[in-house]
Amino acid sequence: MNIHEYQARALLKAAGVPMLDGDVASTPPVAEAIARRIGGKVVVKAQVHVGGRGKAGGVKLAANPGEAADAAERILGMQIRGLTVHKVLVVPAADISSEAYVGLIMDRETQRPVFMVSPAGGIDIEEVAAKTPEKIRRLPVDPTYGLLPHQALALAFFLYKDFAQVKAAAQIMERLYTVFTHNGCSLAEINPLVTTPDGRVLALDAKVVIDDNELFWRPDLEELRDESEEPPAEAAARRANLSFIKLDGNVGCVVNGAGLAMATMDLVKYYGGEPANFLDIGGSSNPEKVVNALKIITTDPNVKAILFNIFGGITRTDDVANGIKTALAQFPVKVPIVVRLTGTNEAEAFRILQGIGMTALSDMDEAVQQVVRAAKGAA
Amino acid sequence: MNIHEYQARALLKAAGVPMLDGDVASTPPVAEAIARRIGGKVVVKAQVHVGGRGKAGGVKLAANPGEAADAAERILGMQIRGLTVHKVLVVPAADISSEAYVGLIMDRETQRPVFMVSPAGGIDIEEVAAKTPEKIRRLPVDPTYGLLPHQALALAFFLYKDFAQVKAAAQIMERLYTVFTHNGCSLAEINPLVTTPDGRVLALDAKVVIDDNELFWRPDLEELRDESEEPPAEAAARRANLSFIKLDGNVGCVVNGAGLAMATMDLVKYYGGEPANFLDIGGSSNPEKVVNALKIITTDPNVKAILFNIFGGITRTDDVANGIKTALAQFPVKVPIVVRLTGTNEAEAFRILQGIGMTALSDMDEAVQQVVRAAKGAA
Amino acid sequence: MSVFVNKATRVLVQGITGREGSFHARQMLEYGTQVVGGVTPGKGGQVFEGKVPVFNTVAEAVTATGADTAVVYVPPTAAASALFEAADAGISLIVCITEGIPVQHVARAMPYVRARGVRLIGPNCPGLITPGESKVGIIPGSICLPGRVGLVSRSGTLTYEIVNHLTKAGIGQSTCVGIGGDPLIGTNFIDVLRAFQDDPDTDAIVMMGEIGGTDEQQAAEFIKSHVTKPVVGFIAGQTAPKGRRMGHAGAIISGSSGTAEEKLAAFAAAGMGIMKRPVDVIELVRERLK
Amino acid sequence: MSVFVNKATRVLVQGITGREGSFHARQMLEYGTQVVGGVTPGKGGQVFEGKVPVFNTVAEAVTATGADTAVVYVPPTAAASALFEAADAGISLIVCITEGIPVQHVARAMPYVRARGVRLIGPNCPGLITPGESKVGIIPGSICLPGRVGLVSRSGTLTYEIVNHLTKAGIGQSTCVGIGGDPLIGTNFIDVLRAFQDDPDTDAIVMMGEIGGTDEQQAAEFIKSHVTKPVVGFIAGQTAPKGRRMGHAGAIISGSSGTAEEKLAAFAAAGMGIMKRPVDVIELVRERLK
Repeated sequence: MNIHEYQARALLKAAGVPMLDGDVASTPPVAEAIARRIGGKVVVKAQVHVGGRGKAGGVKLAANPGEAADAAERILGMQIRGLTVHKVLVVPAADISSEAYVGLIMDRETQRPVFMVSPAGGIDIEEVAAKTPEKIRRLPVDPTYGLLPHQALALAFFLYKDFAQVKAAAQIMERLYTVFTHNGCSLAEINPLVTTPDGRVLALDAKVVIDDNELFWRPDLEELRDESEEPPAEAAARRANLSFIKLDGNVGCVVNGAGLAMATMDLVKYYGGEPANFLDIGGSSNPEKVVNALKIITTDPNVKAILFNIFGGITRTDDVANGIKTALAQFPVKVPIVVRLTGTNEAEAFRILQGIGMTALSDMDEAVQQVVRAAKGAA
Repeated sequence: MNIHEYQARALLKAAGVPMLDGDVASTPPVAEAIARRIGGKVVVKAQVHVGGRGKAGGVKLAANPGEAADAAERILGMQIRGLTVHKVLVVPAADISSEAYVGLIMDRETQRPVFMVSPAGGIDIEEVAAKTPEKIRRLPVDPTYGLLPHQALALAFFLYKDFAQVKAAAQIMERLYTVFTHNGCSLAEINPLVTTPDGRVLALDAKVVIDDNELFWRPDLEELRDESEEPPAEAAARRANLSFIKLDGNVGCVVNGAGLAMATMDLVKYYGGEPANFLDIGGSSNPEKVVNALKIITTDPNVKAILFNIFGGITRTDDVANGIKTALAQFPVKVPIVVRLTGTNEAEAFRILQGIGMTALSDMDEAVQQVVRAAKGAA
Repeated sequence: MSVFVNKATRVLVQGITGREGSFHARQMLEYGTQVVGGVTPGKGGQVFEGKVPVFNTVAEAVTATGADTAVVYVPPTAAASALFEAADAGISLIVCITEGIPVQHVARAMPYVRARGVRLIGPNCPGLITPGESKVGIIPGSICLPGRVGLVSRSGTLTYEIVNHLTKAGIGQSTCVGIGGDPLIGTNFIDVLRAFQDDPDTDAIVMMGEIGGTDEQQAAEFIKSHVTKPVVGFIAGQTAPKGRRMGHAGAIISGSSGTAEEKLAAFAAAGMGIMKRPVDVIELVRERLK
Repeated sequence: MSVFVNKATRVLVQGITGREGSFHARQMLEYGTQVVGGVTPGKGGQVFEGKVPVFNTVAEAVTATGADTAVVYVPPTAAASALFEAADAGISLIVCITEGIPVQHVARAMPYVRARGVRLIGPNCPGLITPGESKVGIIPGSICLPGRVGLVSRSGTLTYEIVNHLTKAGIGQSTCVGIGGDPLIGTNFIDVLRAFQDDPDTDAIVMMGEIGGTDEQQAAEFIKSHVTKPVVGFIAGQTAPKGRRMGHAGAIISGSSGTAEEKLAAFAAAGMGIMKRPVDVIELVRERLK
């Protein structure tokens, strides 16, 4: 789960990471008040879950509170990569001597949290990694011991020469590690970590991504979710415990299992169609999930035909058939539905569908070809 | 460092270990007030750093507040194994269904914290270990992982059958482990851990010993020290950074190094004397330490002769000689002093001592024999 | 023969009295798996389905039953702890079906499990099956056929789809292993490929990957240098957008890394047969078994 | 020859710019120890005594100097961290002189150090010396004499007392090892006894124990079954009262365990020569070297 910069800042601040003052505003007057409290020049930054805010005009410098209000006025409501800006962060325009990068990610290969630090901060770290890999130092952390003091110090020595700054940076890394572990993060980064002319080391911008699996038992983290950042259909799917991602095609897909769902989308494409979504109803299906899945898919006006692809293992195909039956009784579905079912209780499933005048296929290729034809015919 | 039961209870309570209500009193009226607040029967318990309080009459049952005041009256001021009781703990007289033992010690052999639990609680665990070892379960805990949930559960299943009690006991063990690690303990035990007729699991009595090495950087723990529990000479020595233990003999010993200090005491005994103390002035001696050492030893009226045994390595023997000179100029020492010096700067040391009319020996056996004779002659 | 499990495998079910655990324990029993015991703290002494003893702890269960394998169906909140417990009790193979364990919990359990020489399959995996011998997990036994093709996959139902094609075409399987869809897993493609390469009764290997990470690329490198048996591969997620998690926590294209294209290129470079559609598995395997 | 250190040993001093570290680094240099570098974070680039380079981290120092041994003089608050750092940097022998490290900190560092195959001597020990070759720690070089008697001891000045007797009697030492007076130590009697037993240039062994714990009893068992060379032993603390820590954190009689009597009984049962007084070492060793 992505969270906003201002929320990430709050997590870091709570862990004792030194950062510039700053606050979040939803209206220009509030932004103006924050700028007045801070005094001097400020930066007004759009709070959206996408990169490239600066290039999109979502980050503006303001010389005084009035300018801050103007900047907020222009940024709030702006669309950045399809997302509407509802909040801005107002922070002092720091006088900066150097910019470094400090990031911590859960690394698949080492199966450990890995620190990445670079004295070349403020820019995209992937670019630094690609062009000047010698400017990045990586350190896998053994989670049973945590970040050890000498490790933090060695990373900090890679960033700074001045020992006071080295010690400050080492402490910031230890605290960033605490943020990472205490909040079940899959990523926690400070970019840039800056030094000021008077020698202080501060976090200027922060980014935190929380492992979705952590949210089950951490309602406090779940509260950081900003649903306005999600397409409404995805938010509805999430609440219904469905894994759903909207795409641009016209073939709606309802599948059990993430791998099979992806393979189904790929097969739609293979046979000349375009999938409208990824949707995994999960392992232990119940009719209710199927109803919700159909509701969500049919809200997409692009969808011209819907494919069910169910391989019954734990999933009982009769549950799915019943779900389809229930859904169709509850609301009209105006596009053709192609159903492929095989496995557990398939005979019963076929019977249920026949009862409502539908037929089902048992071959995946045949079903995909049929739904692609249906979508094309409708389009 | 030993702490009192009421202090140990506070540490456990802060970590969430369930225990009976209770409070500490220094006077009978306060004990009475606590008993009144608790209501019903209470137990009044002497707070001293020695075992065997019950047998010594330091634990009394009181049926009502008045009896609690009487009990406190009798216990306060009592001497238990040479220690005066200054405080009593007043706790409800629990209605007990069973008594178990749960202890956690830093084990030298496994080099880990080791849990010891037994359903035979309330009595001396060493006795249980000796007589019915099958009633004790031991578990070394890997400090890098801490006490794992399944380990706590397995220990708790050894104590109880009822699953609610098992879960409660497992949680208590996890919290006891937290107390142990957060406070640098070398021992933390609950004895007894009781069950009540209504099924609750509670810690009735607690004991905590804190690793002396932890105290350097934990002033909050140092504050738990009760100096009234130490002989005044030992408290003075501790404040002077000397390692000192008073014994019953008449030969005072000032030595550098704990091993050599013990060996010196042993040699005093070997040659027919009785050491009056263990005293280690430590590695990097300075004259001030020698002055303090002499001050402390000469406060013991039993001391009839004093032996210095210094093997100069890091310790400069001239520092020690200067310390003796300074001390003798500051206060009179009325008993004979025998000095054995060898090693770093010994020529200079001999010269300093000659300057104040003293001679020094370089052989340990000779020095010990001489001081034993001196002590006998004086006695 | 087979890899990892066979008819001698003695299985313990952690969470046997739960909804998932009891359902699948029954399925495993029906399939003929030697389910020798179950564990649910507080339910020790019960007997499951009239024949499987239930214990309070894994240690007790191992002592009483001689189990060597544990299959974990406990909820995600207790699953990491179940891994620690099984590893402590001397189990040699842990199959963790549970989905939704926080990745940092897995990261902490992993070195503990490894240090005790235990193989972990999963988490968030369908388990494995040696057709006709032993099913440990949730792969439907009915779609499998004993034979000489080894399967390894990051997904569940997609595996069933492909196994089903093979079985219908009369091509049996030595063992089917679902390694799981999480970013951190105990047994990866290479571990299973090595086992199949060393298994005298596996003649060809089918490998089903998906977007996210670099496991498939590394597997392809391994195949190039260490696997002499024919390997056929599939990658799910060619139409997946970047930066979105496709159901599985591990199925996500981060930046330019983990795309289907780079994985398929690695497969091609390793000389593997590449399935464009699941059904292609039949012809590709058949050609290579000739 | 010798055990653990010799003239080829390349020593790094952790805490070289501190009061203790600088004093003993000079002493080691004077003795002829190859002190190849020092470490003090923030002081990298300085040169100690005009010849020893100082580094910010142990890793840098090891890379630059090829050091294989680290001797730790940093304050107790930083000492556990120094152990982690040295172990991480590929040092193979760590000698920790620092006194006063909380035992739980040592307990956490110990498995980390072990897992990296590193030998730790100490903490709270005087270090070790191979007379005429290398002194790593604080044992005064002036009282030692090259020779063929190995010494191992839990204490500092008591060791000097006994070494001094041997040297004055013309009996030289192969290596003198101070294992430290703390309850948790990295190298125990048995480790050193095994090394002396295996060292072709050690003919007899002197072992100095004290009250507290069971290390001496276990060492005696080991001697009985594995040591063929003569061993002479001493136990300090025969007059110590129960339950009081005699200076060393490890020197404490708990309950009925760890007394001098039980240790001496174990020595006798192992056929060891027993010193009643330190000076007895001369006769006991001389007899056994005949």
